[in-house]
Amino acid sequence: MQTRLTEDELAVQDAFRTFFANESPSTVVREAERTGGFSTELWAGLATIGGTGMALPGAVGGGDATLCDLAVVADVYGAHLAPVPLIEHAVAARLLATIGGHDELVGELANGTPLATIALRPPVDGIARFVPAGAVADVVLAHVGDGIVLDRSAPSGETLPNTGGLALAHRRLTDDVISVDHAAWNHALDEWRGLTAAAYVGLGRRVIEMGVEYSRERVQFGVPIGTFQALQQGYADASTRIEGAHLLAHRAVWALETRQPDASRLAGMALLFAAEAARFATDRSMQYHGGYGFSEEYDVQLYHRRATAWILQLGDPSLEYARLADGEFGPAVDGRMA
Amino acid sequence: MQTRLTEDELAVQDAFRTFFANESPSTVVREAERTGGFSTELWAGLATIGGTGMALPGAVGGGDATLCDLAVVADVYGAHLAPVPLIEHAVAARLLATIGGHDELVGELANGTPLATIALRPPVDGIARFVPAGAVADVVLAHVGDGIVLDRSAPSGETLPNTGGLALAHRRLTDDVISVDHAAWNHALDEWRGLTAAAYVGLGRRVIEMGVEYSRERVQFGVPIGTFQALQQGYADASTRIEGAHLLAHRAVWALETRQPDASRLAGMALLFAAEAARFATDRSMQYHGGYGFSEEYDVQLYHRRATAWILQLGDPSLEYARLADGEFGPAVDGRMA
Amino acid sequence: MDFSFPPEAEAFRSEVRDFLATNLTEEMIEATHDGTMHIPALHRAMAERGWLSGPVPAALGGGGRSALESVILNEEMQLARAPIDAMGVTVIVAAILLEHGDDHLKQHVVPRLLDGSSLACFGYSEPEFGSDVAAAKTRAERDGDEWLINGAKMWTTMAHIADYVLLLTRTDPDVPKHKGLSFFLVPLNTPGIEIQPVPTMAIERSNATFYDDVRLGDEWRVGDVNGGWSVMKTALKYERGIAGGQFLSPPVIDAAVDWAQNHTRPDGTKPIEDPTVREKLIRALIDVEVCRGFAYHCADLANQGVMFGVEGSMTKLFASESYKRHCRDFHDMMGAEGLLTHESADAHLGGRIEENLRHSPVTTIYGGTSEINRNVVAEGHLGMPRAR
Amino acid sequence: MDFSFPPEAEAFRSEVRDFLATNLTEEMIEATHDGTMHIPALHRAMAERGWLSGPVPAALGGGGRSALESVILNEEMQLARAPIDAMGVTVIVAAILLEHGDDHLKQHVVPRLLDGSSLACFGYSEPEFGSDVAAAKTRAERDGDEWLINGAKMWTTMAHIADYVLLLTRTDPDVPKHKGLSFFLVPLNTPGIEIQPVPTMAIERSNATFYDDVRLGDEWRVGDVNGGWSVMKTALKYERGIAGGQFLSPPVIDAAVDWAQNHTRPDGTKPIEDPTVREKLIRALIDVEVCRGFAYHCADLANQGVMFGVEGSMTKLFASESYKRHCRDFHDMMGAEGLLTHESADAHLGGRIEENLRHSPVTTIYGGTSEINRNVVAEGHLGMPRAR
Repeated sequence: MQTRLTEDELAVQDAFRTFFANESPSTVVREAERTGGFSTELWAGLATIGGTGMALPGAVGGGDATLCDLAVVADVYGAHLAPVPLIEHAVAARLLATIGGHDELVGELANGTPLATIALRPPVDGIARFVPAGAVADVVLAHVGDGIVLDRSAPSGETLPNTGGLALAHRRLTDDVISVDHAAWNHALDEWRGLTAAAYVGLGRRVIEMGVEYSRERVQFGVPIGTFQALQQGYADASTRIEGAHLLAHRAVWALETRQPDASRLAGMALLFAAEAARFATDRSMQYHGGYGFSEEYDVQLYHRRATAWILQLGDPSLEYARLADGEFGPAVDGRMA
Repeated sequence: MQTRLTEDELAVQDAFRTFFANESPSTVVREAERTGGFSTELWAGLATIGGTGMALPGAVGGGDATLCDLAVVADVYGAHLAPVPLIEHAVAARLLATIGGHDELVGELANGTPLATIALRPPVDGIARFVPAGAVADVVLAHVGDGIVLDRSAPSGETLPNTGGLALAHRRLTDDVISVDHAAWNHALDEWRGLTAAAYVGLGRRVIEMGVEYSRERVQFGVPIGTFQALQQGYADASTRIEGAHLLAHRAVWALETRQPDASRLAGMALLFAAEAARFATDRSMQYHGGYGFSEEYDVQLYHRRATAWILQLGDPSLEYARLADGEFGPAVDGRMA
Repeated sequence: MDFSFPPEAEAFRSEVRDFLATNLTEEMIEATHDGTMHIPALHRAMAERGWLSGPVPAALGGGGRSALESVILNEEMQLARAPIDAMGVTVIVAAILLEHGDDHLKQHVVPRLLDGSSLACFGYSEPEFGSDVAAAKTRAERDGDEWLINGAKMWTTMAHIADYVLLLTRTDPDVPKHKGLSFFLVPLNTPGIEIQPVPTMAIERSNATFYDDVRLGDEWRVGDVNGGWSVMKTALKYERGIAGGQFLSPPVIDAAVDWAQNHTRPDGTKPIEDPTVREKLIRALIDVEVCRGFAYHCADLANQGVMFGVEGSMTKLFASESYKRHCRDFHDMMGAEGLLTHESADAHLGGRIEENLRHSPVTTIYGGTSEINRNVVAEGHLGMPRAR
Repeated sequence: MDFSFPPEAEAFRSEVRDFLATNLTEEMIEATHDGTMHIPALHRAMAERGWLSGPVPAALGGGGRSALESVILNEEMQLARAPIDAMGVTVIVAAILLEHGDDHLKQHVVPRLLDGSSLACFGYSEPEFGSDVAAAKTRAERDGDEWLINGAKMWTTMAHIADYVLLLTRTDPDVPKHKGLSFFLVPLNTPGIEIQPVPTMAIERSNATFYDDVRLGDEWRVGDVNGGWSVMKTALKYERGIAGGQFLSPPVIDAAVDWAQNHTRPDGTKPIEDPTVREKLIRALIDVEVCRGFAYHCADLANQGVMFGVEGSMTKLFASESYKRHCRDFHDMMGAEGLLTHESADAHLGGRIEENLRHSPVTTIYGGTSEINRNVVAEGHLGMPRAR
């Protein structure tokens, strides 16, 4: 049992904190949003420091890092809203490595080019809708009834205008199945859930931090607003939820890594809880920023919109609760409910 | 439009405030709880001042008061947690008056003896479960598939031990239908909803008032706890919801009285909203009372338990939302849901 | 109690509905996506019918129409998705000028505001003072017969299309903050004024306005010198009650019902069949009825000449907090499809829910934050001491 | 990160499960309905296995077993619905006596606490001081070699069955409040002590205790004279972390699932088929996993000798607030049937959910209110200034 980060994980955190702090300030996030939700330079930089292949097998050119290491990076990535598909690319490449038989491609993915992603929702009539990084991904993995498909058609570069400024696009996909390992697909989706939960924790912590900093400087009624108990209680609640989300997200990722029997359950739970915690945190931070939080100029709105958007890429959260309920209690009787 | 009480209503309020303040202090509420949830003396007193028959037709010996007047009384009654079935008796008697043909009985009911009630849920296998005042009511009206039944079997006097200290009992009922006026039954249930909503408002206002009084006297950390912003914000939220509930409850009752087309909808909404508001208020007041609120000695726990219990007599509130949804959107398609 | 509307109010509601059906087009609403929440043609058409002067007290020279009619007008406009900001500002500024202004303002400005040919905006908040409006430090100093104004205002929404700003200034820095304030109505074409856009996370743009040696005659002063706070109270009285947005949610709920009834989920069912969706919709509709109750109550109090500061705060607090919740619930319900903004042709109903989702956070902030309104309720309604 | 339990901890969990399966009976749980949340036979059986001394640091002469085992013991007991209060108090008081007491206490009292033959209770709060514990005014004055104690304590739960009360007293009224406090371990059979029951809205009874010229030798003092606050910190350290109730909800959720799967609604369906019920159950199960994460985290910190005041506050805050919500949700789900109390033979699972519903409000109050814990998080974790 080691609930805090290990020395190695702290070193990883440190390295990526420096990287994202330097390479993904909010100016970069804003610029990426104006140009479709993706920063080519940031992606190239990430590849250079090994961020695109860190959790891939060393045998194919990856960094052999653990999924837990990746979660540490996802947290930092979330804190900086980095406009690159770090999680989707990693999950897609790891899935491909698991499936096997694509070592060359996996090796290329480790270096960040081509760029890969996964379609979170099954394609309908050959089209996967709202694919994360779909506007820029060269490789899309998706799950159809028969198994996993691998699509290498060129991305359009056209982003769907969306709440979170993400590089979402619909993608027409091939129907060539490369694997029938449905469990591997489900595991990949759970990795996405666990890592996204970690990213939400980073986002939530940062947005509280920004709010607390602002509350020290902003004076109203002759005192810093940080001295108001109403505001303190709100931030304390938000922070408690975020730290709870942190422990759950990391436990879920650890469980995925070590293939615990409750790994999938924990990953689903972690995503729902972390998303809600982070959205609560962005709501509080925006509220306590007053009008400024609402202005484009302040960063808190960037966090607010992404906190909203990330989980919705997967669909209505209510259906995620329903999915977990099916796992917990079995599907409802008589086929009355899906 | 007169959203505030009229002069007449204020006079009614005043009279009943004096009555309940004198006759239903919390000692009476506690004593009634020890003896099954009903106070014979209070009921007799209520009959004496005309409270048991006020909203019945003058022609049969009632007071010809409006349903709005009755809501004003229900509010005061709720504020004092009066351990008598004022609402159920009034609704049952009014229903009987509407049905017609029972003038003599209605006249007796106007004087409070016998005591009547309604079964909020349809009997199953001849037994109505959790009948309000079922432990003491001499007359029970209920709704079976065929219509309305009137039961005059003797009450057992045995109360089901329950959260709210209410005189609940299961009742075996006759199956003699006295009326097939289903609409009248539904209207009666809506009257119960609207009046109970009004009672919840009284309860909620009083429990906030108690809490605010306590917060003036209770000193912690060298200052009255009422000066803490966290506590103020909680009471302000509670009070806002209660005042909103008040306006909705009274609008619903007015709509029932004047037979507005949206009367039933508003009554259902008012009950759900007022119950939730009052439960929020009791929760806040108990929290801000600290440990004392939890002790039997303080009155706030009496309010907390009744706020919980009143609406549950009708069943899971979630089913009330579902009922309103059926009215609003029609039942779900394909008979997939009830 | 009596919640019926008098026949003339019901007639007025029909009139408003007919008017909006004829005069408010989807194209007009569409045009507000440039960030300016104002439809000039609609505003002038309303003025023509006397609806801008209507709510202004007759004693002040306004239409003196019932506050019930104001709330009806508000309600119907919001249900029809017409912006109400310009109407609100116009009524409030006109009432203030009539109550506190001198003849110059009453004769030259008010008629043009009320006939829709001029527009005003508010200049209360400053970069450093939001909730703490009374701490304003924009200076107005006497310079001979004139006033010299220097400072900056924030959240001067509509300043870029308005003719006047109702400016809160400090005329005496040496007395307690509430006692050294004065109001001016400042023509926005006066030399020395600069207007900078303040874009927001939602569609609407606001403005920051800067005042650099702006010279003004005393005829532009509103109310007594250092009597600004009593003018402010008049403004707040109007703002938190009848002029506010109590009907923020209905357009969102309409859109949500439309989605729930027409969208097909992956499992072939429709959201409207899902009890979790049904309960959220009913909860939202209940909240709307609560807002309605508050709105009518405030109007009734206004009609009877009763101050409704506390009730206005409750209304604003409840309406905005519940609206924020509704936006989130129904935006979530749409899943990824809800993420599409108005710029996408595929967005459901022009991205209405998404647009409201982004707009909603500011509603619990502007015109008095929820925290401030709760303080008002705690102190004003519950008689609690000033919070520590 | 690593969330695995070492093999010895897993083995300990099995041992605890087996122990509870054998030693904890429904009759024992039933007997707690007299209001005393203590099962003497179970307590002694635990002592026999060394589980009371286990969590006490080895450096102090305790079992020095891993904090992970403490949290496992806590978890398994709560899952099995065994009261944990006496265990918690025993461990805390023993640790305090070993850390701060003199030889008399260490040799004569601690062994009897740890072998289960004696029981202690806390005497911190007073009628006038709840959250503001440090304001205690129960006086302890020197009288020759002895101390003379006068005052009253509130919420001395278990005092009526305990042998000792760990009493917070004021020994110097003339210095700032935190600096004039001292602790004593007071035998409850000392002349001058009166114990009055304090019944509550839930099953459990608490007590008020009154001290009238209670004479005590100096050997009963715990820690330095006027050094009471540092003793208090030791107590709080234990109380909000491993000793607390982080697993309040599971028994309620178990009961809710049982009801949802077995009850038939009027329309013939079962609650478990209803998506609103399913979502509430999953939300509750998620909250439990969050509590689990907090509990393991605090234990891990404790194992590493790291103070976890903030983490303890977060744990307590989240566990109790979510528990209150779960009780309400599932009590509601049962409708009228849920109203039946334990006294009714028809009550579902002995009225378990109803009983928890009535118990739950106190959990956000005792051992540090939610408001106080939020202050701790704001100041201690977020570095915010002391609230105004």
